[in-house]
Amino acid sequence: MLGKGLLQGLAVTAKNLVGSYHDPARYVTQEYPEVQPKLPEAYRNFPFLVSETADDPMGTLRCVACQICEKECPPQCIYIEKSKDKKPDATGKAQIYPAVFAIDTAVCMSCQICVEVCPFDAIKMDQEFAIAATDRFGGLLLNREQLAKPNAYYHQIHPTEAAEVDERLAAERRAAEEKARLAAAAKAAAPKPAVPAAAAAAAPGAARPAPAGSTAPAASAPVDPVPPPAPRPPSP
Amino acid sequence: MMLPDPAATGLARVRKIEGAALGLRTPAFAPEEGAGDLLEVSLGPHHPSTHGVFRMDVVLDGERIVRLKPVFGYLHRNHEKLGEGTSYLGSMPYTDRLDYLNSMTNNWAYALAVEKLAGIPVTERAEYVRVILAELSRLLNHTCLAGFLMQDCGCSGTPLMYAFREREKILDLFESLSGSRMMCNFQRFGGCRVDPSAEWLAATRTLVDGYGAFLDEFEALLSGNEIVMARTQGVGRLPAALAVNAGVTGPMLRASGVGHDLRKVDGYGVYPRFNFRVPIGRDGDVYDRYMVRMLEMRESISILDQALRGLPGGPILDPKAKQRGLRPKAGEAYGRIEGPKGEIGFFLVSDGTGNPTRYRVRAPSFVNLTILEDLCLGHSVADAVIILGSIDIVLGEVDR
Amino acid sequence: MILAAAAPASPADAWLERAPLLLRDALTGWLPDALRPWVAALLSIATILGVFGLLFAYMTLAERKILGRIQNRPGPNRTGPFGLLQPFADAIKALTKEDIVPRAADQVLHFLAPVVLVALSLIGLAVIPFGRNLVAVELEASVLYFFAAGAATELSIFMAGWASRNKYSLLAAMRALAQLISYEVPLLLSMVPVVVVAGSLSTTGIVAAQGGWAAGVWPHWHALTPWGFSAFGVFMVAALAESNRSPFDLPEAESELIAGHLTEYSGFKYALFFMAEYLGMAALSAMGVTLFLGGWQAPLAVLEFIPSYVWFGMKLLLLLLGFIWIRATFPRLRIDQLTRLSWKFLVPLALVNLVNGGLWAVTSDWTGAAGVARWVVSALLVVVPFVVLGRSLTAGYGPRTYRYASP
Amino acid sequence: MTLLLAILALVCLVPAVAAVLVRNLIHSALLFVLAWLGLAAFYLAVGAEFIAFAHALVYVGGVSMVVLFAVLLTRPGRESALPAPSAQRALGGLVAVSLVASMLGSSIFWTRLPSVEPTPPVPLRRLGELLAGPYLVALLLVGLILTVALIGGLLLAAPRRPSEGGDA
Repeated sequence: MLGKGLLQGLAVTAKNLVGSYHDPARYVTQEYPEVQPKLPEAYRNFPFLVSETADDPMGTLRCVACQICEKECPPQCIYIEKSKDKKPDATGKAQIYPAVFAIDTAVCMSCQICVEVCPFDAIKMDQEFAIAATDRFGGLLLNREQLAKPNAYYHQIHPTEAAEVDERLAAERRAAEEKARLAAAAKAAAPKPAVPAAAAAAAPGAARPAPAGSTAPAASAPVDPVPPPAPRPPSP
Repeated sequence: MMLPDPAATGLARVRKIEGAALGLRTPAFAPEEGAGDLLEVSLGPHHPSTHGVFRMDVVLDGERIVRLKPVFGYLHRNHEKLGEGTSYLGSMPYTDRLDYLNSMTNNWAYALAVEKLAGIPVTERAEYVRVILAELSRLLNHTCLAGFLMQDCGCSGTPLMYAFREREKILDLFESLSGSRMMCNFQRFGGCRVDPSAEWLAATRTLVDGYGAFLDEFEALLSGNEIVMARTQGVGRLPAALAVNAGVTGPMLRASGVGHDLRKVDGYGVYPRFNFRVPIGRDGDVYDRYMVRMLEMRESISILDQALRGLPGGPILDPKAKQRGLRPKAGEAYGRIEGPKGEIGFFLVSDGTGNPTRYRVRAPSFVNLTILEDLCLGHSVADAVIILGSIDIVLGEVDR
Repeated sequence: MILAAAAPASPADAWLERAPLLLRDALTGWLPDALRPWVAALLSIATILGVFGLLFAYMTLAERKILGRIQNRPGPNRTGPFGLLQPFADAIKALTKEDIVPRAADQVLHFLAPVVLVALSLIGLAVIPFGRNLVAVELEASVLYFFAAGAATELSIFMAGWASRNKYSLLAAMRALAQLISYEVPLLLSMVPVVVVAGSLSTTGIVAAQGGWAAGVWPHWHALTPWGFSAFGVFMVAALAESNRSPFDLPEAESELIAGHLTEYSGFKYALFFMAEYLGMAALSAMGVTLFLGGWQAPLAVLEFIPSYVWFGMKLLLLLLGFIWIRATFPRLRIDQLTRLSWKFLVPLALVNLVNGGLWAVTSDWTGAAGVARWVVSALLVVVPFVVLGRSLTAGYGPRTYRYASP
Repeated sequence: MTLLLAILALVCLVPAVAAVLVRNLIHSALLFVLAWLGLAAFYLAVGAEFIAFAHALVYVGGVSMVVLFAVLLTRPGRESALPAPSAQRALGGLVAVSLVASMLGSSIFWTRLPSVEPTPPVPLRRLGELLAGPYLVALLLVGLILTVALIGGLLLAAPRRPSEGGDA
């Protein structure tokens, strides 16, 4: 009979009207500035550069300016200039560092491919989303000083992932030390082929694609037989 | 370089058969003698119901449409050409932006094409996860479509808000898994980027279990509503023959009574292991298109239920599969899946370098949109709006 | 406000019931006799403007709030406590916005349309008895006056649409005309049996005819009789269409015609259209209350201690809530379906109802078994046409069953 | 009272004359609405409440819509075409003037002027009784004529059947 469907519809809306006062499932709006969204751990927005310490972000950047991310970035929003000199990295090895590292967040599409391809765990995705600016170039083109954030911050926003990364880096470091020790012993005894690092296989993050770049990862690079000073004094 | 002779290319031919294209076009409604003046209205590119920047140049006799020309390209951004200059991995996030409601299925279709091209096997667990995500996408897409369609019919936002309420839940799942709500960039060659956790699977299970109840309520609001039926039944009929000849796919084709579903036809992924049905319509009108989607969602719920139950363990991504610096042997491959809007396919030609030499997208929205004029002729402006709504287009995919 | 001839019953003498009159007397008592009726008239105009102006303001808020709640969201809640100052913020915004008139527009008509519309939506309120003693103008043919005043509202919508020189607006203008021609007829036809049964064309007379209770509990409201129920339904559907509300908001039709006749209006003129829509809706609802829901009469004798104007207000708000609820639920009809609904369903229903109302008037003295027969016959005269006409109206439409492709 | 009637006469006549003179058909139709409203006010002024409201309802609410609809359907929103040739205009003017003159003359010379005391208005109830009693046949006849006109109009305006109109 005419009107049955209409009455059914009215019943549904009435149910929602009443339900919105007592049923949280029917009243789903969050009032944003007061109620901040609960971001899931996986949430990603724009990339940032991981530095080991907060005191000296520029001195402890993990980035070695290998330029893989620059090459792989689909919208090509990353610009890197290698340094002329070398600075010791977290493991104490002298490394090239980025003299210029800039990301144009107006171009970035938050795809996180830079994170996936980075062999040094130097670039990660941030969760800061309220980044409006009135100046397109001054406000949205971020340089390395603005991009650098300490590892502690990384732990804060992606705890699980950061723990995995730290574990993996520690394993790589241990493997490197082991290799360095073996190499030192071998040099003392006789020339012997270098042992390939099993660091990546030992790493727990199986989902992470194996680094297969032209630039050698830290683990397989020959490391000076210097004990790694974890907390380093700030470099000039 | 010499320009090709226009007569030798398709261009001249297309112009000639305009008006009687396909030989199946509804007889053109010539304005009657003595009928009032015709009114030419440009619906769009800024119009509440064109679902983006899309224009319909309409010639009206009163409110009846005598001519309609769809004009698109306002959102063209060189997607396919960009794909030829980008590495295989680098194109993956761009596919998110085709049909931005269904990045998961776009990713899958593209991954499938690359996997075919490079011969990369996919892990068992990833196949299941892909099915789960594709069916969630289907739920999301069809729910949103129903909401948008009803908005075009003139509802004051209520069905749309209910649709978005449920969509939020699915988007939350996508976000907690992939990190982004809509631009998931989740599939990789040989599997998926992240392994879903047990909590995620439990949350999905909750959603799937509750979705049927939502659909019941949604249908109580709309499916039996006399106004909805009066507005949508008999409007925008698409005959099965025209649908097939025009290359229409997806729910739109099935609403016209053709039971063509790539999940059954190709049996890609692990779909043959699931037990589901393919609903088909009879009249091919707007109501059938709406109802076929409603019924497809019920089937999707059943597929999700089976996939969640049968999800195997193991790695989510083939550790040997190369993502970066992929250089497939020279050759070509076409990967297609049954996306929520129809057959979404990627055609790739490799010459052995790191980029494809040809990158082509078969976008269902675009192909389905080509018959808009045939559907709209003789109907009123109000009908044209809901016919367009029932085609289910996303301009990101139409214009690429 | 003219003191209606009220029976000296106790509820009519209650202090609260007489409060508006006492207030008026207190305000005008010190004036010379010659001036008093004029000031009193001005006072009633000011009261109607004030009350309905506020009603308009808070109707917009209530509509947005209720729509919000129905759609699982809070609605406006930022301006003042619970968003209560929102209407005023909106008013300030509308007043301070730039008023844009297209160069090609018909300047005079473009300006006149909103003004005429608001004026026409207001003058109908003069004859509504808002309470036992509250009616601004007492006329012998006040029902006719009301509909004559309301008849021209769509004319101004046409003016707005045509004068804008916008193609969407022009389509809206055509729709408004078609809609008006179609729905004026059932609106008037549904009112006729009430006049026949009440034996009066004056609103106060019609309300007076609905006083009292059958068996002490069943009010003599027209909507509570079979013919009256049907007439009430037809009246409210036509009222929805007359006030261009969803599902009959075709002239505005935002998903098809952008904003229809309002496309080229901005600022305060736009707000005037808005105001006219709500005032028209309130006026038609007030007429519906007067004709069918017993006007200011209380539903039960024991509830008569509540002043009559409160009862009227509650009934009015109830109907307005219905308007909002319907807007939140239904999609829009198409123009041909709209006219078909009127000519093939509402008008025949109202015509049958004319006979029905006439029978009811003739058989007013039947009691006992004959009284029951009267009810049964009247009910049949409503249900049978409804089912038959409804079936023919929905012929060709209906739920479908679907097949599944064979694997 | 006379002053009021004079003002009302102006309210009626000025829009009526303007309606004839303006070029824009829509304006013309809207001016007619104004003239009809003035006429309704006339009725109101002489105490014929019912007639006044019925007049407003029928003419403003109904007839004006039909006129506008007709104008829009035949000439969608366009200014009327070329001005008529002067001979035609002169002829039209002559016809109009002679019509008005004959009407005025007949009313002045052949109608008894009303008495100074206005007749009391007929009460509404009495009007209804008159219409349903002595004048019932006339009322029904008018209704019948209107119905016939309506059906005739429908038949003329209805679109041709598909069987006649070919494959439409």
